[in-house]
Amino acid sequence: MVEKILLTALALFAFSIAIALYRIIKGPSMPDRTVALDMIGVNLISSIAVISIVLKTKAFLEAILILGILAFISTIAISKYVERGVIVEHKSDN
Amino acid sequence: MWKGGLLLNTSQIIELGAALLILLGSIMSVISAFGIIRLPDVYTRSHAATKSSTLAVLLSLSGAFVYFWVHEGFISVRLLLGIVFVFLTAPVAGHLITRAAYRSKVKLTDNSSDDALKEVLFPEDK
Amino acid sequence: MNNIIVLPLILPIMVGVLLVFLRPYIRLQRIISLLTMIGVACISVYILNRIQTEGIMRLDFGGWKPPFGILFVADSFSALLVLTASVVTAICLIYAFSSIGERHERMFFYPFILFLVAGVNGSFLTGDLFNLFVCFEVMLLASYVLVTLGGEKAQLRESIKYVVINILSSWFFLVALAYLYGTVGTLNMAHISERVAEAGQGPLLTTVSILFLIVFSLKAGLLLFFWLPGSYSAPPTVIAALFGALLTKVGIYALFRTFTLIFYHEPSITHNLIGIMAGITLIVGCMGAVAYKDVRQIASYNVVIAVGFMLIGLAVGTQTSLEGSIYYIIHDMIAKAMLFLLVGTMIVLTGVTKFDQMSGLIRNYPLFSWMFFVVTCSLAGIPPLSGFVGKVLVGQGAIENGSYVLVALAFISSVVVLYSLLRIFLNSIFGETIISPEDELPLKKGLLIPIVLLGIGTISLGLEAEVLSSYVSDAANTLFNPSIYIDAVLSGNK
Amino acid sequence: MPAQFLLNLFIAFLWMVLQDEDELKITTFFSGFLVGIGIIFLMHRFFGTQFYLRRLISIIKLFFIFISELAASSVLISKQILSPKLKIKPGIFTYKTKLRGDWEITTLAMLLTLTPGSVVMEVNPEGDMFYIHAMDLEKSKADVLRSIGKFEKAIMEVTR
Amino acid sequence: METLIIILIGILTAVATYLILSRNIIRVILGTAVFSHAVHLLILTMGGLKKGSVPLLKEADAPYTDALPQALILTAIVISFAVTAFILVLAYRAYQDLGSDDLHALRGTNDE
Amino acid sequence: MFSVNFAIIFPFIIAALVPFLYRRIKFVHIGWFVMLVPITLFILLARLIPSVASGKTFFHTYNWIPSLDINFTTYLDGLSMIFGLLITGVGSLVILYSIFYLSTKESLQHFYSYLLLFMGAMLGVVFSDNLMVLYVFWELTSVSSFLLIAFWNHRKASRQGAQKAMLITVSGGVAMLVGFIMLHTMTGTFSVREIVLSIRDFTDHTLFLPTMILVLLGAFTKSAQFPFHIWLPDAMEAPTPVSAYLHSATMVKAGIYLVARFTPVFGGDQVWFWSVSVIGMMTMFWGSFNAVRQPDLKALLAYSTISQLGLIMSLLGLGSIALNIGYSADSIIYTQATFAALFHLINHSTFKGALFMVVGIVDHELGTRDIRRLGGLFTLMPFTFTIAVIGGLSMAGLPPFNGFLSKEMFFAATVQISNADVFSLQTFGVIFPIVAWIASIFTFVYCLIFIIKTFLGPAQPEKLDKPIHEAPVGMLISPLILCAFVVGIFFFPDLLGKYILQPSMASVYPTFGDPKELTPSIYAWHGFNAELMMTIGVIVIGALLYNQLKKWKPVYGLFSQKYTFNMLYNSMLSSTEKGSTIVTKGYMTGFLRDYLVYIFVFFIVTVGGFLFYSGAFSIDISTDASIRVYEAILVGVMAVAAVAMLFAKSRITATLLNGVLGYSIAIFFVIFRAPDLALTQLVVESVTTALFLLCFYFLPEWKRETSSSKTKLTNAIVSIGVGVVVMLVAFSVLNYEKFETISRYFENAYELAGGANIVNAILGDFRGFDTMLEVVVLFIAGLGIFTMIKLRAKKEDADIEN
Amino acid sequence: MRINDVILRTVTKIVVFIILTFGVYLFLSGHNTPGGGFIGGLVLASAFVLLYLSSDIESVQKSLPLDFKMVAAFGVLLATSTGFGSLLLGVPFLSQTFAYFDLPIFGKTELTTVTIFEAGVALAVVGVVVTIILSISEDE
Ligand code: NA
Ligand code: NA
Repeated sequence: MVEKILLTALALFAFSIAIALYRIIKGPSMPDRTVALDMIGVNLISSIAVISIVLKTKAFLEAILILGILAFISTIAISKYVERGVIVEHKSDN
Repeated sequence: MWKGGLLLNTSQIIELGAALLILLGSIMSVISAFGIIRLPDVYTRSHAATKSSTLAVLLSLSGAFVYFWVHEGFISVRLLLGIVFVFLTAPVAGHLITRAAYRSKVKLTDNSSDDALKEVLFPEDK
Repeated sequence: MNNIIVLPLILPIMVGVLLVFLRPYIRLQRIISLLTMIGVACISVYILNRIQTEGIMRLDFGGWKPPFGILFVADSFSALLVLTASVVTAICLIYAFSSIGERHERMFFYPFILFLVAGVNGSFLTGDLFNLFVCFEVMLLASYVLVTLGGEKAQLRESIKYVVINILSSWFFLVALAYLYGTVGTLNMAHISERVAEAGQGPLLTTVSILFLIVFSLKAGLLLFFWLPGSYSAPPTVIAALFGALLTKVGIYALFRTFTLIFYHEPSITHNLIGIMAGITLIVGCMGAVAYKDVRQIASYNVVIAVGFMLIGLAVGTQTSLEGSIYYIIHDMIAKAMLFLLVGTMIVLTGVTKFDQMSGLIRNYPLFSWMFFVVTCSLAGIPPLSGFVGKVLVGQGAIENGSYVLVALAFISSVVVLYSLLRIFLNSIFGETIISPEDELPLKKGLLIPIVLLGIGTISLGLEAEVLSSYVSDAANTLFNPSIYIDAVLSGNK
Repeated sequence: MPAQFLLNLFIAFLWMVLQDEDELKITTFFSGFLVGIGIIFLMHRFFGTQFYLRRLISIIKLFFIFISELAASSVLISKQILSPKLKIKPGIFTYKTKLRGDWEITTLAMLLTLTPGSVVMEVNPEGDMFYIHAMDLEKSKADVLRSIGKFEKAIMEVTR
Repeated sequence: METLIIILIGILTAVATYLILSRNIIRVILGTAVFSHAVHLLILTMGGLKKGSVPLLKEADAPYTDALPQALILTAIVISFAVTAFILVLAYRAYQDLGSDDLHALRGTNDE
Repeated sequence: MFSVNFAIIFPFIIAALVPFLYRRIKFVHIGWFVMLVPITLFILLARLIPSVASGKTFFHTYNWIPSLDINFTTYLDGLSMIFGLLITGVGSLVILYSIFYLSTKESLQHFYSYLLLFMGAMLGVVFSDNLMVLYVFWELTSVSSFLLIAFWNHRKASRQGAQKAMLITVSGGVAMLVGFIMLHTMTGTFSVREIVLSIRDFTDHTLFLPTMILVLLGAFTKSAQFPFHIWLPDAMEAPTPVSAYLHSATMVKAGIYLVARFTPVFGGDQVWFWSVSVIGMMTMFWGSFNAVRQPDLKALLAYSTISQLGLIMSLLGLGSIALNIGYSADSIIYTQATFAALFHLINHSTFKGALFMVVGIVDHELGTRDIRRLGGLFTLMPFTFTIAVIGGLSMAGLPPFNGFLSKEMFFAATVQISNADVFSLQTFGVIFPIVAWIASIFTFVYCLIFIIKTFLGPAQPEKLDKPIHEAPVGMLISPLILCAFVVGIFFFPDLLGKYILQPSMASVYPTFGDPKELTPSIYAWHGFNAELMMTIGVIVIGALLYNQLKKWKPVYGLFSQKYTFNMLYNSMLSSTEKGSTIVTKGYMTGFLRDYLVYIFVFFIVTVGGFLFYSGAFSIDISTDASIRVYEAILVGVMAVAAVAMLFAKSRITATLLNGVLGYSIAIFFVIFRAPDLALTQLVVESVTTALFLLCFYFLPEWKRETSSSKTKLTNAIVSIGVGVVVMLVAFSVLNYEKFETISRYFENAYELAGGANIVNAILGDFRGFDTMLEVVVLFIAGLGIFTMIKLRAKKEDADIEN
Repeated sequence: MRINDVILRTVTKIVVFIILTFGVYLFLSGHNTPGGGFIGGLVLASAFVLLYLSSDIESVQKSLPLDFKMVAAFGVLLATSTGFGSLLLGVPFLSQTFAYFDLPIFGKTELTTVTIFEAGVALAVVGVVVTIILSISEDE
């Protein structure tokens, strides 16, 4: 019962990822894609949590935090790229 | 004997609850995924993405936290930290993406009612 | 304890890293790097001699017994190559002192050279197939940097091709490793050999071996040499010389190792394929060598020809031919370094790249010019220079084996080599001197000395071939009888 | 206020020593710490300052406010997304905040952004004006403003 | 599962091959990146999938899944990162000096 | 005892010293010093003549590469004695001559170094018993000859001539080397003496015939035999002393030596007989025929040399028949051809050496060798004229000169051979005397031309740059000494026969018992026999032809310049070059894409091809792990993301899709129980994406791929092919009956390495070495990127070098 | 209107410390749970990347005046010298030892030479990644 629910949840997360992929491919704007990528990251976090339960292991809990960190960093990087073209500035203007 | 069974049942119920929490999270996630398809512009989509999926991740991580606690007696600091982290970062991400979108001149949907930023950022486009 | 056999790899690496800290002290960098290479050369002489008395040396890293850990295995073949590579590098370093310029030296030139040599030496010594991949990468990354070092337009242009093709070949390497691991479940080369022998080298393993053949051929420039001419003619002279001397040899070494130690059961397929590839390589290499007037292009295609020649020894696969190839590899490392230094110096002296634009260098630079003549004869296999013995033995092995087409191609190719270099000699070295005395650039001693040293090398290696013979025949014997290697690695764990 | 914390630590340590166990245990220390909290809460007026954990309580309060807002507006957004016809009129409006300082502004902006239906798009260089994108300007602007008010108050309770 | 993953590897490989044959340098670099993805999956698959538990001795019980391919892939990942970083910078340096990101334009002048 | 090995090394040592001596010795011509070398050696050799004549041989070994059976073994017998004497004797005279020929302004140190180098090499060729060492010296003669021809290397013609000579002789040498190796393969030895003893056991060996042909190629190229003769006329660009020495008396005779030396090895064979004798005949005819039309005296002599070498060669061929018949009273008659060959060899060296020196004198004193500008020199250059007459008439085969004797013997041999009853000679044998006779007529004609057009008739001082005058005495000494031999041998031929020719006959016919039997007495007068009639015919017809030269000379016009072997050689070189250029540039397009396509196609063809050809492909999905829905969806996501990369319109979309791939792989690492991998993959993927973004700042947005649809189709096919092959091999590997992997060992990581994380224990300990190097790789990349960005080409630097 | 990055910077101040702590944790715990020098190093590097992203090179350099090339070189040196140490001790190159100690605060702790090795790895990774990013970003 629990496992079935979890697998269903996993399928739904995967489904969300697929939809987000559609948005990445479709665009139309770069921020659209960034939003979708961010969303994929968040869904992967959830998926890893659920998979950890299914596999009965704590080995992947680090990955959750890492993924959170990285999704954040990636989003910042892409946003800055979209906004300014340069993602690491020499000296910011303010 | 039956006492042990009852105990087991309790934890089973909690586990089931955790699972349902996760399921709810996944449903939220799908809903926000729909949002990302249906909503008209990047700004509205970002609402769906950052918010609903934040809730989704909150639900599923809490579910996992509860599950590990009940099932293995293991309090996962990492999961808690993960939740905190998502809460810390998701709004910043949403803020930055929409700002970037606006500054890179991604248009608002046509039926937008008001735009207080336009005159400040792109006065020349008036 | 055989810790000494890790020194040819670890010493250059550690010194290379140390030199990063010594960035401003260029003279010190020069001295240290040269001393390091001389040290490594001495160490490899010691190793080589110890192998003769004690047999193959092996070092299990971390003390983990094969096949579980990584290990270095030094047999005569690898020790000879390490020795030659180190000597050639040391000599090239001397050339670099007066040619490469402070800008490069400040930009970690010496560390990169040392890393390159470390990768090369590691590739020669490792007994683990995945570690071979890693050593390749050390060498490749260093070569990527060196090929772009200076940032000239031609360098940037050619290095993209060089890097991409090498990335592809590294990818093929990993694919091949995946397949091999999926079939034999181990990475230790001796252990792989044992398991392949146990299972019989069936069609699937032969398929995998062909993939390895492609991987190493890409590195060796056997048939798949398209990256070679461009990337060897773009970088500064000394780097081109090191490339010409060392890089393809690593691929050739790997081909020899894998196809004598591991995949030797189906020679009618694999070795014939190598033979066909070697033959075609010789033909197209010869065509390339006469197609261009650019001296560096000619030198590069001479590399290709030599690759074909050396691989004939493997394709034939008799002990004699293997012995010949080993002689030839050693010879080629020295002579190719010399050739590249010579043509590079010619370009520096004249400011042009094509041989018909140069003339009469012999008037102003007589010793230099005679060195060009020496290398011409040496590469053409004219006795008693170093190319001769290898040529004879490869031919002998091939004839014994009835591989007459390969014999013909091999020997015709040496005439073409002669022709291609003679054209340079007659047009650029001989002839009317067109540079007036006032325009004449002085030839720095620092450029001439390494060339002369290599010249002495190729002459004395030919005259004193007997000095090498016991080592070379031991090396060939080990290649020809894989059980010697396997026993040294897997049984009697020291 | 640090004095309170040090005292609390001291009480916890004392507690641990009093237990007279074979080895020092972190759990004992923790329970001692809890005891200390109780004692200090009762006695904090002697210090003439506020109870040092009051801030914690405010934070918890803020958290719960936020969670309820989050849940409520999530439902709202979900409804909008799932409704057969999208009937939303998004837009950008400004809000001038009373809050000052990086931490306050950041907290408010983050809470606002996390709450479905609104995203802080820009903060003016002076740091007192928010440009907020609302999912449905007409219907939910009032809700958003109400949320902002709640948040501002709760934040100030924590910081001041 | 293995079959499915191998088919995926095939698709990734084909895509990578097509990309690496492009004229645009960025496409080529992306091709090399996809190549690495494919081969990492391949190494893992060749070691066997889902054949045991996570290779953490205190976490799970034997049998463990094959840990060696994982270690190999880890090495490979880091190396391919190094190479990708290098070629990316090479690409933009080449663009700065040669003024093109089109490999057709980077043909090079052969002599004669 | 004087070691022959020393005799060989001695010139090399002096050659190395000459440049140093040259710098020291300013007051005297360095040639005087150099001349001591051949004189010394000649005397040393001459002292051994009696012992050699009594059948003694000298054998000496010095170990060189004993492990490869390559030893510096010398063997002095009758045959090598002839050549040794020629090399040192003519060498002494040529150096003497050169002292007056070359002014001190020339770079004499080079000249004499090369000359000594050549001398040593030549001695090495004739004295070496070990075939490898013989080959070493053989190539050294080519090399030194190259240097001597190119002595005036500022002249284009010199360089071209040198190149041609070197290429042709080295190519022949290489063929010969292969032949030697094959001999070793058959007999197991490199020693000529041992091979001669054991070769009978191998005449049926498959390698026997190829070996013979390869060895002959070496001999023919060196001795300028048809059609390889073309290098010799061009080699006349060398200073005349060189031509007199190398290209008449010594180097070109190395091929003759080789054939003589190998006659006991291959001699009994039909192919040997026909190829040596027929090629010799053809060369003789072609050389003499072409000599007639040469306006340049030196070219005339070059063709004459070709012709004479052909004559000697053909005689050796004819003489080899005796070995087929075997030692008997009847077969001895056929050995006379060989005797004649060796005899003429010596004679030719004497008169041709003298003639070359004459040409040198004319050229040196008058500044031209063109017979159209010469004539009537005899009054003002009487000594030169005398030498020319003696040499010329000897070459023409007239008494009282040595050429007459050997020419007569030659005719006799051709007549005898046409009567032999082996090798179908009954039918074809008659061509030998006919060709010999015709060739001799032309020989007679060009000899007349040489003498008459140069020295007789009206003088044409207006066509000359310098006044006509006799040469200095020094230049006349050497040719006069040679003339003395030309005449002396005519009168005392048996002295030569007994002491020099007889022992060498023993070398050629080792199985033929007492060499005395093989040594005929040589008579100037032997009655009115066939050969004398032939000689008379030659004189009559020759004189007639010379008289009517203008009338029939147009015949040469029939031999179009287009189809000469020279043109063939040139066009072969240039078309090889052109063809190579076209082919090489055809596939080396400079396009990365093309190179990659070659590599991929090679992969598909070999790996994929072999997979199917060998039946190695197999697939079995029954052992597969289960598939969950979400896994299937994620696989789908990855596939779609990958394919979408191909169609992405902007680079950043593609980069994000790549990121999706990377993240998805991370989740598969989770599914496949690889936590460390998942972590690493996630971080690396993100950092990589960040790097892409960083670099995009510097790069333009990508444009649509504008390749032709054909290119795209090829790319697509190749891509699918690669994907499919990778996939199919993977299936087969998966289905392969596996060995137990070594990984089980690592499951004791905790006990062995103190780590519970197996992967980490492998990375940090079991395979820590990989990790260490991997860090180095990363470090190199980082440092390299720094370097690449900071170190830029200086603006003013040319794009060529450093 | 100038960009006001106050939100990003404020949050980064917290987040960077979380990441740094996590990185160190991963590095130290790698021997028994997922992690190790590489991953730890990479995570530490990503913390620096985040710093550079949210701020700018100059300000980061001001508060963190490190030459990351040298950090990387030091790391490589550290990693290789653990191997070199075994040369001096006469055991096979790269031999690692481990032992358990009872330490006052950490309790039963495993100390291994692998930790030094991995520290080298981590430093090298941090150094290289930051060097790469800085080199590119500083390019004009
Ligand atoms: Na909100
Ligand atoms: Na890779």
